[in-house]
Amino acid sequence: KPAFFDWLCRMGDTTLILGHRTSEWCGHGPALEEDIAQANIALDLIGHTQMWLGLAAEVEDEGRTADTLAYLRDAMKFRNLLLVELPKGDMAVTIMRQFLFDAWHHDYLGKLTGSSSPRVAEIAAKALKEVTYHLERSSDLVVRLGDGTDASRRRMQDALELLWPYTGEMFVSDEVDRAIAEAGIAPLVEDLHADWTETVTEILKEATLELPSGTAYAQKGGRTGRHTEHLGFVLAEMQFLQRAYPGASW
Amino acid sequence: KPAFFDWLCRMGDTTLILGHRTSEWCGHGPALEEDIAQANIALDLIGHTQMWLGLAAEVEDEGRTADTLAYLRDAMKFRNLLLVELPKGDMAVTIMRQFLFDAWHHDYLGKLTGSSSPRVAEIAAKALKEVTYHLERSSDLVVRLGDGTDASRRRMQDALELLWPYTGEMFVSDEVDRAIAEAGIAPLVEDLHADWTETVTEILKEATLELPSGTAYAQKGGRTGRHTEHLGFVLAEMQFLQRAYPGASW
Amino acid sequence: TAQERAFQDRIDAGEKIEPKEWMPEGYRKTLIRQMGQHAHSEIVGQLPEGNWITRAPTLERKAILLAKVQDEAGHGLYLYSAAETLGVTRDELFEALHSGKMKYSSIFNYPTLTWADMGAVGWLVDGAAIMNQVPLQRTSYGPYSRAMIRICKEESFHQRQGYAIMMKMAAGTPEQKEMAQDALNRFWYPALMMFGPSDKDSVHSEQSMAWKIKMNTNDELRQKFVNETVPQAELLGLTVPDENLTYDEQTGDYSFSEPDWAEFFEVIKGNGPCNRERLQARRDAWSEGEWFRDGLTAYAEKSAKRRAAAALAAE
Amino acid sequence: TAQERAFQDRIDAGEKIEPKEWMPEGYRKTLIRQMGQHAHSEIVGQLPEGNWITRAPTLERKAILLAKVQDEAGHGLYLYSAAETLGVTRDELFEALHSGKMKYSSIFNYPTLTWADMGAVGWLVDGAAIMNQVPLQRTSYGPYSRAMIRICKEESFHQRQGYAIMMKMAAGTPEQKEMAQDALNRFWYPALMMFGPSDKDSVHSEQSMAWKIKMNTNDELRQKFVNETVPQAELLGLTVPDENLTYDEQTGDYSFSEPDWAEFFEVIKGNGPCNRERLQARRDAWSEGEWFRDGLTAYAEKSAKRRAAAALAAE
Repeated sequence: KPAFFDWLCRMGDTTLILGHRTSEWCGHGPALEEDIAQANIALDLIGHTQMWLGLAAEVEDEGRTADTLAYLRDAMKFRNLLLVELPKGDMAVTIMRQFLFDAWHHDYLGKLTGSSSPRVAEIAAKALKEVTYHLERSSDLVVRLGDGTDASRRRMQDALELLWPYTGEMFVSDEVDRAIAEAGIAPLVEDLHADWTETVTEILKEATLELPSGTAYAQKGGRTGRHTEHLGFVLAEMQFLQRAYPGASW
Repeated sequence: KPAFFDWLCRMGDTTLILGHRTSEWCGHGPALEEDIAQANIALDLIGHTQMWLGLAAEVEDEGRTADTLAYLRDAMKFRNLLLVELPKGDMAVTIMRQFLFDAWHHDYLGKLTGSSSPRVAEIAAKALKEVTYHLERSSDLVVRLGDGTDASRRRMQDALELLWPYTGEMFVSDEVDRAIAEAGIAPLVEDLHADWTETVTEILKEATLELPSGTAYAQKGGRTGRHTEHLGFVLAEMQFLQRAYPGASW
Repeated sequence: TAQERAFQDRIDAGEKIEPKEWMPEGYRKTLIRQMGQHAHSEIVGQLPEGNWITRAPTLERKAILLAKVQDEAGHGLYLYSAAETLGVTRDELFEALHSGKMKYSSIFNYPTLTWADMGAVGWLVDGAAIMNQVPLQRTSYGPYSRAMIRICKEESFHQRQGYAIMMKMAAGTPEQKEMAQDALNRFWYPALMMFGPSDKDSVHSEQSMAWKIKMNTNDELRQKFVNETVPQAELLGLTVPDENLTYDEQTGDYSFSEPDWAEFFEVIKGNGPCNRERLQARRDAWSEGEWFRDGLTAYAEKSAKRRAAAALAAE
Repeated sequence: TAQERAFQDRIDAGEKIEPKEWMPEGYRKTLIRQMGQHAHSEIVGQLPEGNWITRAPTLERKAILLAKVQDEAGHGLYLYSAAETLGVTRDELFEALHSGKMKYSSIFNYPTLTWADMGAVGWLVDGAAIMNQVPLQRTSYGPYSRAMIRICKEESFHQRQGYAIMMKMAAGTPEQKEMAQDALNRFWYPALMMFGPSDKDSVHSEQSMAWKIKMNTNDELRQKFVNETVPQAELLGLTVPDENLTYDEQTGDYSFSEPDWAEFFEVIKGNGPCNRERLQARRDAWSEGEWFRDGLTAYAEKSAKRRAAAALAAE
């Protein structure tokens, strides 16, 4: 049970923080279509957060809710991937991150639809529909911007180099993951690596981008609560009202 | 008494928020000397805040302290000038703001050393020493950067245009100010305008900068709690720990 | 001219004018100005609400706000498309916005300072917008009319969501109630200003009414808005910040204080609290997005060439 | 050579070498590298603590932290000035930092994640720095020695302030205590790494010791640090994250686990959690500050010309 709770927080916190970063673009996108798309992705991710953290709260059964989990934990208790908490950067960073994450997210959700937990399977099935579209869109943009102008290619390549060291964390299991795998709730993330690498390699090739060389030292720790310096600022902003007006209803 | 409390918050909140903005430069200044100077100014301003808000808490006599005033009020209750809450911008904005503020602050503190309230006079005398140095330094930099390169002049002029509409608020009294003036605690800020204009005009002339034309519509409201959209973000960051861990001692 | 008379007859008969059809140059220009300004308002209107998305107090409120801002961008899209049928491109309209040649609704030059503002904007600003827009569903230009029909449906949904936030706040803790009252205090007069200057000072009005580009006078709509909104404020337990507000049993109208028109014209001139920042935000988004748009264009051209080459090879 | 022997004799006799005096090229180079790296560490070291200034939990803590970071910049100033006596300019040293040719202490590539880290950095990081620096007060190069004397006085003050934060946290709420323990867990091994690799793997050491540029071996200092720090951790009620920690009554030494040297070399190589961001922050500060420095230089030149012209006119 504690492992299940932890694992659900990893899912929900990751979608929550990525949704936050995505929503920062609101009104500042490079094209109207992009404003709409980013808001839409953020909306989907917040929806997933409500489901994952809602289930986490149920599983924990100590009176917390998706909202109290989202708004009343400090950074050390957050379990999101480091990748999603990095600043939004320019649109190249935003899109490249979305792609690197979507390729993993899509595969993972696909596997989770066969989870031994019917609740997990149900959430995964709902989310998968939206994430299928996210991946289509982010892959497509990676290709178009990579194989666009010199300037757009350079930005996309820079974004890739910046983010690459943070992708390793998506494929490293710990005791929590192993307990969850043994219970048949989720596959081991290591098993996703080969397919992810294939997808990413193929799209980057089409985008005329170069896969970063060597095995970058994987930045990790988000899933056990060791974050970057950025998360604290995200939470200070996100949680302000709940912290400043405890117990108020909105 | 409520007017006195309000007025003290206006003083203390203004130094607090300017200190916050100044401290954002920490480690990111254009030269080592500037890193040191900015940290020093921030330090002075936080020191003034402790005195002003400390006295405000005493005057109110409801068990609050300088810290609870600084950390547990939301934006609507803050009484700082709008000028000081604007983002730090580039170093031109930071220095120009400091100058426009110092020229007012220095004069005001000078007059406050003759306050009918011995406590106010004492705080003003302490602060005045530091602010005399702030004004010397910011005037000097305005001159040197204004009369520097074309690029530095342009940045200083842009900063001046940006900030000018926010200077009017320093010279507008309301009932609180009038009550304070009647009690002999502080002069009416309108009385500072002529000297300030003279100082500013002279320095800007030496800096080869142009005084913004016409009477810009004064942006105001900070001193009665109507702020810009920026203050909320400042407070979310500044107050996070006190909000997240109520009652903890640090 | 005879052509102009025939055109006016069609309008008087309630016919819709469609893109390819003849229209007076003034009609076209007025429409472009009005639709462009409306489109720009949707786009700039994302900013004051976007300001609170990262700070929305619950996941549900965050989702609702995101969906709303997304709708606004969508409305912008409809309206730019509708304007394009008049022979002006979206990029031309953007440039007119960025250069200050075209305006957007002045209401968005006011800041959103507390969460209650998300309520007040939905309730009052969308409320006033709907009051303006509902009659425009019957406007004479076909694409504009159809865009307004889609938009009005969503806007009234937004207004209800805004009012729901106000209800929560007004019935909440003392601090929340204070925020709600403060939001009403700050947005009341700017909302009244949204209908434009008093009829006696309003330019462009008469011809626009004849062309059915404008369907009601500013003062008519303002009165209607006040009549609908005052009881809503009372229901919330909030006080409309107008000492002169009185109800006339005979006419069913409230009489109310005029907004400060000097402030209105100052804001129009660019001296509102957020004019500089709103416009700068849009300019920055545009200029920082240039590489992005250029990249997509370059790719589209390359792909077209590749397809052409492949087609040639296949022959 | 005889010159070199005479030089070494002076050092052995405890004399200080002063800027204008002859010195071997290797001595000069080693000193520039070491002092430059130390200066850079002070400058980059502003960043992890600067990260919490805007979030310091009380006004007093904010003031203390500001004063501390200001001191660090001041130390950087002393050290760059001391290095300049060896014929290298501050700007050259900055360029070497920005290009990655010169390093700074790897400890600053670790993030500061909670307020307890402000305690841990003062207690452990400044503590380890002092351990390195106290003997350097007796180093053979005069300006370096004098800079270290000034610096050490302030550093030990910083260490006490850091420990005071840890005491508050460790004696605070359960959450605060958790943060304190977590900070110790994260900073313990990186602090041990601050003394450099084990003596058997350490380059440059022997010659530096002979020249009194380095006064003790890495392992000696590390042992001394552990011996002093473990009882301090116990006093706080915190657990040093080392299962193998044992006290040897006979030697008075603690035996302890080696840090993960693979991690150490990864961080040196640039793959630590914050390498990219720390260096980028300094590069950005430098390049965004170019107009500022150029402006001051241009003004200085103009003023000099004006003064010269005025002097000429006065003759």
